[in-house]
This record gives sequence, structure tokens and C-alpha cells, in this order.
Amino acid sequence: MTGEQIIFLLTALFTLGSGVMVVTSRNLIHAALWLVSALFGVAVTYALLDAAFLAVVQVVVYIGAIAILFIFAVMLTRKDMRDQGPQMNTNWWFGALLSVLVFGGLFFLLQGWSGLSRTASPIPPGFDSISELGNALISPDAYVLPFEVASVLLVAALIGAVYVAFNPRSGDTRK
Amino acid sequence: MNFIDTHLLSLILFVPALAAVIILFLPNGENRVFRWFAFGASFIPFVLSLLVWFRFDANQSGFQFEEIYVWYEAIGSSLHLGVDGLSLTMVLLTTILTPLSILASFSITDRVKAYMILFLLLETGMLGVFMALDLLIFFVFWEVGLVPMYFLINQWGSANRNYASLKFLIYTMGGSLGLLLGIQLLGVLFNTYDLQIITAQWSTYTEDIAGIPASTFKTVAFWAFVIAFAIKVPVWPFHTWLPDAHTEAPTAGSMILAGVLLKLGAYGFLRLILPLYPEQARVFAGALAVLATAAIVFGAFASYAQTDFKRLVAYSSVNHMGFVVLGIAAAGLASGTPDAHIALNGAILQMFNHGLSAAGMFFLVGVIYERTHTRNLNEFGGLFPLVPVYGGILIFTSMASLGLPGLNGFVSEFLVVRGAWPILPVYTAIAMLGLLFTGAYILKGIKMVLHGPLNEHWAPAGGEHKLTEINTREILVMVPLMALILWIGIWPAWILDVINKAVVRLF
Amino acid sequence: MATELLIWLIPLPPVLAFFLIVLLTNRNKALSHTVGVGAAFLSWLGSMVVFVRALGVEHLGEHPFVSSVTWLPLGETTDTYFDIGILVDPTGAAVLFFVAWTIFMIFLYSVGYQNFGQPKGDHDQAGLPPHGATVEEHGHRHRVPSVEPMYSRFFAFLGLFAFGMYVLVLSDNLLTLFVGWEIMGLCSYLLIGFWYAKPSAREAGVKAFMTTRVGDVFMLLGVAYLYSATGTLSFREIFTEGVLHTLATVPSGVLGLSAAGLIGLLLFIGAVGKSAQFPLHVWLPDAMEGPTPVSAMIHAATMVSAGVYLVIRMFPLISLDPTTMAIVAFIGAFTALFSATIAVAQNDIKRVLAYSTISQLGFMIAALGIGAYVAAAFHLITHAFFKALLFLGSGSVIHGMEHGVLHTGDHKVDPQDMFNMGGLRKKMPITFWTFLIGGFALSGFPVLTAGFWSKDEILADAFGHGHWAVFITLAVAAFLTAFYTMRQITLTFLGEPRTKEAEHAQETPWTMTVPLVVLAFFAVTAGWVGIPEHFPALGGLIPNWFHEFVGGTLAEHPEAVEFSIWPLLTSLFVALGGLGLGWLVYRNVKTPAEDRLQIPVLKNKYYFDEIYDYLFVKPAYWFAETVIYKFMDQGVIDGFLHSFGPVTDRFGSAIRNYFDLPVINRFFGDGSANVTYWFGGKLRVVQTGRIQQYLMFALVVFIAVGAALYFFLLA
Amino acid sequence: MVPLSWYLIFAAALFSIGLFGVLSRRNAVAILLGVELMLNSVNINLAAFWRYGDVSQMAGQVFAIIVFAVAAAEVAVGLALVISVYRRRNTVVADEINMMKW
Repeated sequence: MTGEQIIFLLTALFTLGSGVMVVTSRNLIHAALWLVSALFGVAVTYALLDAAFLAVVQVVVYIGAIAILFIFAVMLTRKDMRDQGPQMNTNWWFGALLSVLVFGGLFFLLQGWSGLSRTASPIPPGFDSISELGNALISPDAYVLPFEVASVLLVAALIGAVYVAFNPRSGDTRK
Repeated sequence: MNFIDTHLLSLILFVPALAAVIILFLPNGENRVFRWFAFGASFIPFVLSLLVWFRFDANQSGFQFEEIYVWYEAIGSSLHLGVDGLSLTMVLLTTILTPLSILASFSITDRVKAYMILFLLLETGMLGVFMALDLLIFFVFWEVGLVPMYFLINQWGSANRNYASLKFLIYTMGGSLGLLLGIQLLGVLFNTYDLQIITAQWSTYTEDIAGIPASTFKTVAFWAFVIAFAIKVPVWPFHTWLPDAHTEAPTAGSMILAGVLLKLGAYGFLRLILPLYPEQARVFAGALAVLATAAIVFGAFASYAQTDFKRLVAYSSVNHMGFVVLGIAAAGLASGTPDAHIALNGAILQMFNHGLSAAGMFFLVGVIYERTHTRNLNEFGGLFPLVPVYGGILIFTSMASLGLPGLNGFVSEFLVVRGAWPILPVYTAIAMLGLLFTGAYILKGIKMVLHGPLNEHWAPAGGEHKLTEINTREILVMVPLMALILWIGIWPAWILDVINKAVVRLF
Repeated sequence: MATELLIWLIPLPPVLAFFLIVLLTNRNKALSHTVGVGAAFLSWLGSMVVFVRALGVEHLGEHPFVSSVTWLPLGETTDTYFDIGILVDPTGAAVLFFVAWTIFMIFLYSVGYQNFGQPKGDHDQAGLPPHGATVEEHGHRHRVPSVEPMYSRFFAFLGLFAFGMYVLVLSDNLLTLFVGWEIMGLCSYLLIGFWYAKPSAREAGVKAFMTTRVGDVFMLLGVAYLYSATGTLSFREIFTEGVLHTLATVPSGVLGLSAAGLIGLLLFIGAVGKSAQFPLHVWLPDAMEGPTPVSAMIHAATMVSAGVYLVIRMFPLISLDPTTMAIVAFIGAFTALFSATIAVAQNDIKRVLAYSTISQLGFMIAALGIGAYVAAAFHLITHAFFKALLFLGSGSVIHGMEHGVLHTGDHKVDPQDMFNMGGLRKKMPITFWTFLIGGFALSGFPVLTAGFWSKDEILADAFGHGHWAVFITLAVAAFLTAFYTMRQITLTFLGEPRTKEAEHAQETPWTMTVPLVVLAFFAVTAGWVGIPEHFPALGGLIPNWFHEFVGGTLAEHPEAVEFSIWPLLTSLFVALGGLGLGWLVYRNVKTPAEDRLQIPVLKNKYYFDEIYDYLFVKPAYWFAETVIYKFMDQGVIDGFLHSFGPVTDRFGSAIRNYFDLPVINRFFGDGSANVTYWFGGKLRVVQTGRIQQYLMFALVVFIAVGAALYFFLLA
Repeated sequence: MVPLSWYLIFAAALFSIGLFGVLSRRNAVAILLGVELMLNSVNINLAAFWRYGDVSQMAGQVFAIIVFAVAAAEVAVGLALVISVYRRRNTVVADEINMMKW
């Protein structure tokens, strides 16, 4: 077992453990914080995969923005947290069963796939994945269009979010 | 001008429909505008058909002024128009009678706009039938004509109009079901609806159709066609819609109904049945002659029995159209012989003549009805001194209807009798009984309306006539009719020449 | 002007006058009669010119005046065109002569008869005879005749009538002859019903039209038959040996007649209607409802002669078949006797003449039936003159009587009843003398009058050819003719006035008397052109020109019958005997009661009107109304059609009740809805609105489908 | 070297955990947390396939970045909705937000 494998296993265990805590914590703040740790684990995984840019973005965007957003949301709906009540709905066992089934199904499918035990070829020397990614994102021959569409989507989502979350009553008072 | 030259028929056909659409968009209110616009619009086809008449080369065989437009390519139907001597005569009749009928309708005050629209649509429908050289188009226009007529009767008719209009519509539609089926069959069989192609092939078609011998099939199809047209003509015993519809229709409606619509049926006989089913026509000519004779005789008798003036005139149509069918039956039995040609000449001329005189008669009944609000012959009597001009015109038109020599009806009736006598002597002889009673009912009409002691009800009271004389507009309606009646009576060659050349070539 | 062109033009003035009067001048009486009489004069002038020119042509029979134009294009080539044209052959010329004269005279006479120049009536109205006007003269009021309200119209109708007659006479073919024939029929109808507000006149007009129309439709058939058998209607083309031979040999298939026989019979039936022969005679007496000039012109001189003229024209054809000839002879002879017996019992001055007309036409028909072509034509012409004269004379008498009626003011007195007259010879001398001449001509007064010569020739022909039955019948009829004529003259003119009205009768104006004089002249002289060559004493003084001339029309020149004394003696006896007996019997008769011949059966014309009414008119109406209209059309046919309504309704109800409602609606329609409803109701618990449950369902399905796909497809 | 299967199984496991969260948590915010886990597992897959395939083809990474963007958008809108619903109905419990049912 190589060191890399050990690091991977640790990271995976950490991430999965955090994930389990995310979905099982009674306290929502805790759950959000567990999410941060799970996301961090994913960032490490990216790093293991030589996807440096993704790892950085994971940290900056997910942990820095999205997770914080969650914590804000949790706090804004604090009054109704009901930490005391059941955090699972009545069908949680069925959800668990389904999840296991999905996992089992995926596992089963993966087993039958020939490329499963493929190993990664070393990164060719001089290959700069970050600059390649940058080129790919803005090159007209590659992915500039999806990239732009994604940006439009983001703008739309933000405007929509503002609109949806906008409190008309507070709007009135501001007037 | 070039456009007009090459699209004469379609212009004649669609100008009325276009005018109807324009009237639809004219602002409501001023009835006068609708009237005059409709009159003017119906005058255009008349002028154009005169143009066609004078440019028509009677010596040329086949159809002239042909136009073909894509219509329904998938099933082989096209908007194919064209006229020969036979249809041209009918087109001319239609375009003459329509403006006159519209002029006669100037006294309509109720929903003039709708009335005029329907009338113009009616003209398009009728003209379409006469011009169509495509069976499907023929059928389409055949049915198109029904709808405006139905509404004209139903909306502007007199007391019993609902019954009459429904009877008219259902009866005619019912009859045309078989026609539609027959047309479909031909269309499917030949993959085209073009009349000329079908005529050339169907009359000699001998193969089995769907396992049924062609002759059996043709016999059934023949009767389907015959019944459709016989109802329209109408031939006894399919005639009872006619007195009801004619009686209840508004005056101009009756004029067109008697003047043109009945001719559609006879035209169908001539254009479709005789060319398509020469064999069957020969076999069943006897049956047709029986019906025609029955129409002549019973029509005359029934007319004689009427006390309703308009109904009397309506039954006279049965009587007169019987001669048309008699001529057709004779021609069917002996097609190709000179006798048959003479009979057909007579039949076609009779169609034209009856169009003139029946329209005139219905109009005159309408004139007196408008003034007295009754059609009951027993309530008239002795009106001649009050309305001398009207009386004179009535006698003149009645005499044309009676078939007085020197007026148009005689020429055609004589030709039919002359043509039918060597072919169907017995029926012709029996038909003479009808001719005799033609006199009886015509004279009854004159006697009960004009002659005799004055019915005091209409007597001038206090120096004022309750009954006003026929007015200038009404005289203007009658003058062209009377002029044509007299002209054809004295010198029929101008029209008979065209008819004759067509008949000799066609049959 | 070329004679042919002139002949074409002869019929035109009257018809132009008709249109002119109807359309333009009908408000101006003077202008209207000027136009009318002027037109008649022009036609008369043309006819006379043609007649004179015709006399100058040798063998006119072989080279008549002809001219034709194409009229109806029929068939492919120009040979098959139907031509119309004019023809003046000797018979035509002779007929044209008398037609032109009588028509012109009657036009002139009408001016006076319709009271031109008299004031407008006090209470006259269109459609009724004028009732007289009151005028003030020299301080006292008196009644005078008033002018006819429809004066202009009368001349218009007369003009149209004259047109019809000229067309008939001048036609070279049967079709235009028929055209003229029917136009006259129309005018006859219009003129009989001229005073249309009188119900009797109205009925008489319809009766005349319908009765003659019975004949006309047969005639039309005959024309059609002839046309289809020969391909032509032109007289000259039909009367060629080949055509006639074919017609005579081809069987018609009816009653064993040849085609010629059947055609002849059909045409003859037309003539029977027009010439009022038995059994279609009933209309003519009633036709006397019309104004008297009409009676004179249409119902004595011209139109009724048209029937005889037709038979004369078609004689070469009709004479081909002996059966037809026998029928013609029988009908003629029977009618002659039969109507003479009726005439004896009539009191109306015009009705007597009407029956006498029928009777005389019977003479002509009978003559034709026995082959006496020339004699018939001769009698036709002489009869036209003297009968027109008699009618006009009777009109004059009536007119005079009306004066009397106006004078006394007693409108109950019938100015036409002969028993109200008497002694008029002093009051109306011109009328009397001319009437006397006409009456004697009618009776066949020997030697002097035209009637004698023509009637004698008929009798001679019958005798000479051995037609005994016809001879005897006609002789008896001639005797009766003389008898009733003398009865009429005696009752009307002789003796003393029997009523005040008769005392105040007046002679009529010159427009009426001049025609009387002119016609009287012809009533005498017309006979002199046809005196048989072998007649004792007179024979040969004047050549038998008429026989030569008219006989020339026929291809085979008819032989003049051999002279025999017996028919001559018979003629003399019946004429003189009848006249004498009539005078003897009636010179002292004052009232109808004293008249022993007022036998009901005769007076009521053998009840023919009633019989026809029961046999034809009423059944026809019953048949038309009850059987055809009420029973067949409204009952059977409409009933059948109306039954479609209930049947369709029942059928539809049945389908609805037994198929649509239970099967379609309940089972398929409601059923499927119910199942869906039930199913939905069961299923709706699934719709919890909880998104997580939806997701679970989705996943379950996804897993299930995915697993199934995997195992069934991939594995 | 870590075989590809490890990454994939790891991603599958994370996906299932997220799925369980989505299916089972009552709180709407917690559901969104589960969604985030699922998105991340997908991203791991994308990155892994990039790394184990032809590294010069940047599709995997590009796709991952786009998923980031979508995730950000989803979170923004989702949380906005949650807050909006909370304001109106005073609840963020998914079971109680069921006014769209029949």
C-alpha cells in the first residue's frame, strides 16, 4: 500500500464520516459545519487527483461561499430550527434503504466495468493543467459557450434569489 | 386587359364571392349602399359573360376559355373551369337573372347586408356548377349553392319557411349523397376528377370493380346520379320540396330557385349522366320518360288545383321542367340521331326559357304579394283596371309560360315534342295532356287575379288606390326578361345556334 | 316592290300597331284607332296588290310566290335548318283576299261600334261594357252611348289578331301557321274576355281558349309527327309525290291508319277545335260574349275559318287516307245538321249566327271530307263575307237597340234578344237591307247570292260523287239554315216593334254602315266567280274562274263535277222552302211562348255544356285537386317523406336507448370515467405534496426499471 | 497508485449519503445540504475520469467547474426559496410545505 493510497483512504473516511454527520446531526448548525469538513475532504481528493484548480475553487467557492451561505440561512430560520423535534421524517428508514440500494446498485454496476482498475498515467512533463483549463474555458473551439451560459445562469440565479427572498414588507418600509 | 382575357371564367365565378366579402366589411347602416353595391357587383359577371358569349366560337369543339389551377393535387382534383355551348347558355342565364333578382330584392328591408351577401354567394355557387370541369369541384359548388338558398328561405321566407327550407336542404343533400359516392368512385378509379378524362374512359369501362361487374356497378352509380339530379330538377315524384320551397322563399329567392337552381339538375343530366352512362341511359330512358311524363301531367294538374298563386306558379315549374327531362330521356334512348339532337336542343332551350318565364312569373307574384300581402287567388279578382300595366305584363309572361307561339316557351316545347315524338311517341302523346292543362292553370291564374268582378276589398276608396301600380324598378326587372322572351320567341337562332352546335358535338 | 318582299311586309303593320298602341298611344283614343285602322289599311293595300299580281301569274299553282329564311338551326348542316317563309298560291291568294277585306272592314266598323266620339260614360269602368253617358243639350238631359273605356286596347288586340291571321294565311309551313293560329287563339281569348269584369265573359274566354287548346295539342302532335316523318314542315316540300307516297304507305301503328292518315287526323282535330266542329263546338256560342266586331271577325270570318283553311291546306295529305276522310266528312256533316237544329231555338241574335257559323263550317268540312276541295274553298270565302256581314249587321242592330235602351233607361231589356225587336227595317234601313242580303246569301237564295253558288257546289259534289248520306244531311241542314235565317230576319226586322226600345232604335253611324255595304256587295258578287259552266242559262256567261284558279293549287287539277239537275233542284227547294216556311211560321209570333220550336233540348244545345262540365271539367278539377294534389302529392309523396322524420326519430331513439345509453354512455363513457375516478381516488393518496416522497417514488421506479433493463437486456 | 475504482466507490458512497440526507431530513436546509453532498460526489467522479483518462482533454474539469456554478446557483435560489417560504409560513419543514398537493 503506497502512501498515496493511505492518504486517499484517510481522506475518504474523513469525508464520508463528515457526510454521515451532515445528514444525521440534530443541530443544523452542526450539520452545516460538518458539511464544511466534508467539502474540505473533497478538496483534498481533488488535490490527490492533480486537479489543483478544482481543489482551490472547492475551498474558495464551496467552503468560502456556499457553506457560509448555509450557515446564514440556518441562522435566518433559526426560530424554527426545532432542534428538539425529530430531524428525520417518518420514512427515513425507507430513504436509508433506497440509499443503500443505490449504493449497492452503483457498486454492482462498477464491478462489471472493465476500466475499473485502470491506473492513472503520469502527468506529461510540461503539462500545465491550470493553463490548459483556462484555455479550454475561453477557447471558441472548446467550451466558451457553456462557460458563458453558466455565467448567465449564475446571474439569473442571483437575481432570482434576490427577488424570491426579497421581503415586500421590508421593501414597503424602505420606501 | 390581358389578365381579364385569360381569367374570364374565374373572374365571372369569383367576382360575386369577392363582392360578398367586401359587403361584409362595409360599415353597417345604409341599406341603399348594400343594394346598389350588390347590384353593381352582380352586373360585372353579366358583362363578362356577355364578353364570353361574343368571343365564344361555336364552331370549335370542346371546351373554351379553359383554366386549370392547382387545388387538391394529392387526389388528382384541380380547379378546372371551362364552357361549351351548353354551359355557356346556363352561365348567361345565371348572370342575367342574378342582377335582376337583386334588383327585385330592393324591397327587402330586413338585414339587407346579410341578404345581399348570401345572394352573391349563391351566384358563385351556381356559376361554379356550370363552369366546373372537375367532378369534385362540381360537387363542391353544387353543395355551396344550397347553403345560401337555405338561409334565404329560412330567414327571409314567409310563414311556413322553416318547414320549407329544411325540406329543401335535407332533400337535396340526401339526394346528393349518392352523387358524392359516385364521384368518389370515379375519382378513385381513375385517380383524377377531371371530367373530360373520366368521360372518355368511364363510358367504355368494362372491367370488374371490386369483384362486381362493371355493368351492375354502373347501373347503381347511374341511379345514384339520376336521383341526385332528379330531385333538383325536380322530376316526379321527387318534386314536393319544390312547391314548398318556392312558395315560402322570398321573391328573388324564388326567381333564382326556379330560374337557375332547377337547371342545375337538368344540367347534371346533360353534363354528367348522358356522357358518362350512355348505355344505362339507353336502358333506363323509358323509366325516365315515365317520370318526366308524370311530372308534366301531374305537375300541370297539381298546379291547376292550387288556390295559392305562388304555389300555382311553383307547380308550373314541375310541369315545364318535365319537358326538359322528356327531351333528355328521348336523347338518352336514341343518342346520336337527329331526333335526339332536336329533343336536346329543345330541352336546353327549354331550360333557358323556363329560367326567363318562371323568374318573371315569380317576380310578378311577388309584386302583387308585396301590395296585397296575400297569395290566395280567391282574395284577388278583377284587379286589371287597378293595375293595367301589371296586368299586361302578367298576361305576357303567363303566355310565355303557357307556351304561346311567338314567345320563347313554344319554340323549346315544340322542339322537345318534335324530337321526342319519333322516339317516345306514347309518352309524348300523354305529355300533351300536361300541355293542355298548362293552359288551364295559366288561364286560371289570370282569371282569378285580373279578370272578373273587382274584389271590393281592393277597390279604390276615396279616390285613393289601395293597390298601387307596378313601379319603375319592378318594370325594369321585367323589361329584360320580356325582351328576351319575345326575342327568343321570334328569332331563336342566335341562341339555338350555340346550343345546337354543342349538342351535335356532344351527343 | 318585289311581290315576295311585299308579302313579307303584309303582316307587319298590325303587329307594329299593336306595340305602338300598347306602349305609346294607349292614352289617346283617336291616335290609337288611327294607328290601328291605318295598319289594317296598309295590310289591306298590300294584300290587294299581291292578289292582283297573283291573278296575273299564269299557273300560279306551279309557280307560287315563295320566299324563305332559315329560322332554327337544327343538326349539323344547313340543310337541317328549319326554314320559315311565305307562300302565296291560288288558295292562299283567294283566302288573303277575303281576309284582307273583312279585317279592314271590321277595323273600320269597330270605330263606330265602340262609340268613338261619344262622351265618357257616367259610371263606366274598364272591364265592363259602356253604360251610356248623360249629356245636356238644349236645356234637357238625355242619355247617349258612351265611349268604350278600353278603346285603345281593343284596337291593339285587333291588330295582334290581324297579325296572327295574316301570318297564318301567308305561311309556307305548318309551324308558322301554327304560330299565327295560336296568336289568334290568344287574341280570341283576350277579346272574348274583353269585358273581363263580367264573369260570363271571363268564363267564355277561358272556355274558348281551353276548348281550342284541346285541338291545338293534337295539332301540335300532328305537326311534330309530320315533321319527324318528313323532316320538313314546308307545304311545298311535303306535297311532293314522293313524300306523300311515303306517308301514305308507312303505317302509323294506331287504328290501322297510315302515317298520313294519323297526321291528317291529328291536324284535323286541331281544325275541329278552331273551327268549332262537333264535339269541340261548345266554345263558339259562348264566345259571343265578346264585342260584336270580335264575333264578326274572329268567330265568323277569319279565325274559325282558319280550321277549314288548315284542312284545305293539308288536303293533299289528309285525302291520302280514306278513313280520315270519312271521319272528316262525318264530323262536318254531323256538325252542319246538329248545330243548325240548335240555331232554330235560339233567341239571342248573335247566338243564332254563332250556331249558323258552326253549321256552315260543318258544310265546308264535310265538303273537304268528300273531296270537294274547290267547293270548300269557295264556300269558305263566300261564307266569310256574308257571315261577317251578318255579324256586323247584328252588331248594328244591337247598337241600335242599345240606343233604345238608353232612351228608355230600362236596363233589364236585353238588346240582343230577338223577341225584344221587330219592325227595325224602318228604323235601320241600311242595316236591314244589308242584313237581308247576308241572310239570303246564308240561306242560299238562288242565283243572286254568293251562298247559293258555293252551297250548291258542295251539294253537287256530294251528289256527283255518290256520298248520299252527306248529301241528304247537308240538304236538311241547308233547309234548316234557310228556316232559322228567315226566322231571324222576321223576328228582327219585319212586323211591328214589340218593345219601346225597338221603337227608339236608331240607324248606326257611317263607320258601321259602310262596311255593311261593302260586305253586302261581296256577299252577292263573290259567288259569281264560281258559276259552274254547265249551269242552265247562266253557265258560261262568266267562266268558272274560281275553279280554275283555286283548283290550280293542287298538283292534280280536280275535275269539275258533272252537272246534274237534282242537286240544283234540291238547293232551290231547301233555300226557298226554308225561307218561306220561316216567314210563314214567324210572321205572327210575338213572344217566346208562341214559338213552338223552343224545345228545351234544342234551347239548351243538347245539354253539351252540362255534359262536358260533368264529364271533363269537374272530374278534371276533382282529379287535379283531390287526387293529384291532396292525395298524391300531399298524401302519398309528402306522407312518405314525412314518414322519414318519425322513422329516423324512432331509429335514432332506439339506437340511443338500446345502444348509446347503456353501451356507449354507461359502459364506455361513464365506465371509463368511473374507473379512472376510482383509480385516481385510490392513487391520490400518493400525491402527498411532500417532495421527498415523490423523490422516493421516482427512485423506486428508477431502480426497478433500471434493474429490469439491466437483467433483461444486458444480462 | 490509487486505482480508479476507489474514487468511484468513494463517490458512490458520498452520493448515497447525500441521497439519504435528501430523502430523510425534515428540514429544507438540511435537504439542500444533502444535495450539496451529491453534487460533490459527482464532481469527484468528473475529476477522477479526467485524471484517469487523457489529461489533455479538459472536459472533465470544465464540467466540474460548470457544476460548481450550477451548485452555487442552486444554493442561492434554494436558500432564497426556503427563506421566502419561512417568511410566509413560518416553517422550513419539508413535510409541511405541501400546498401543491391535489
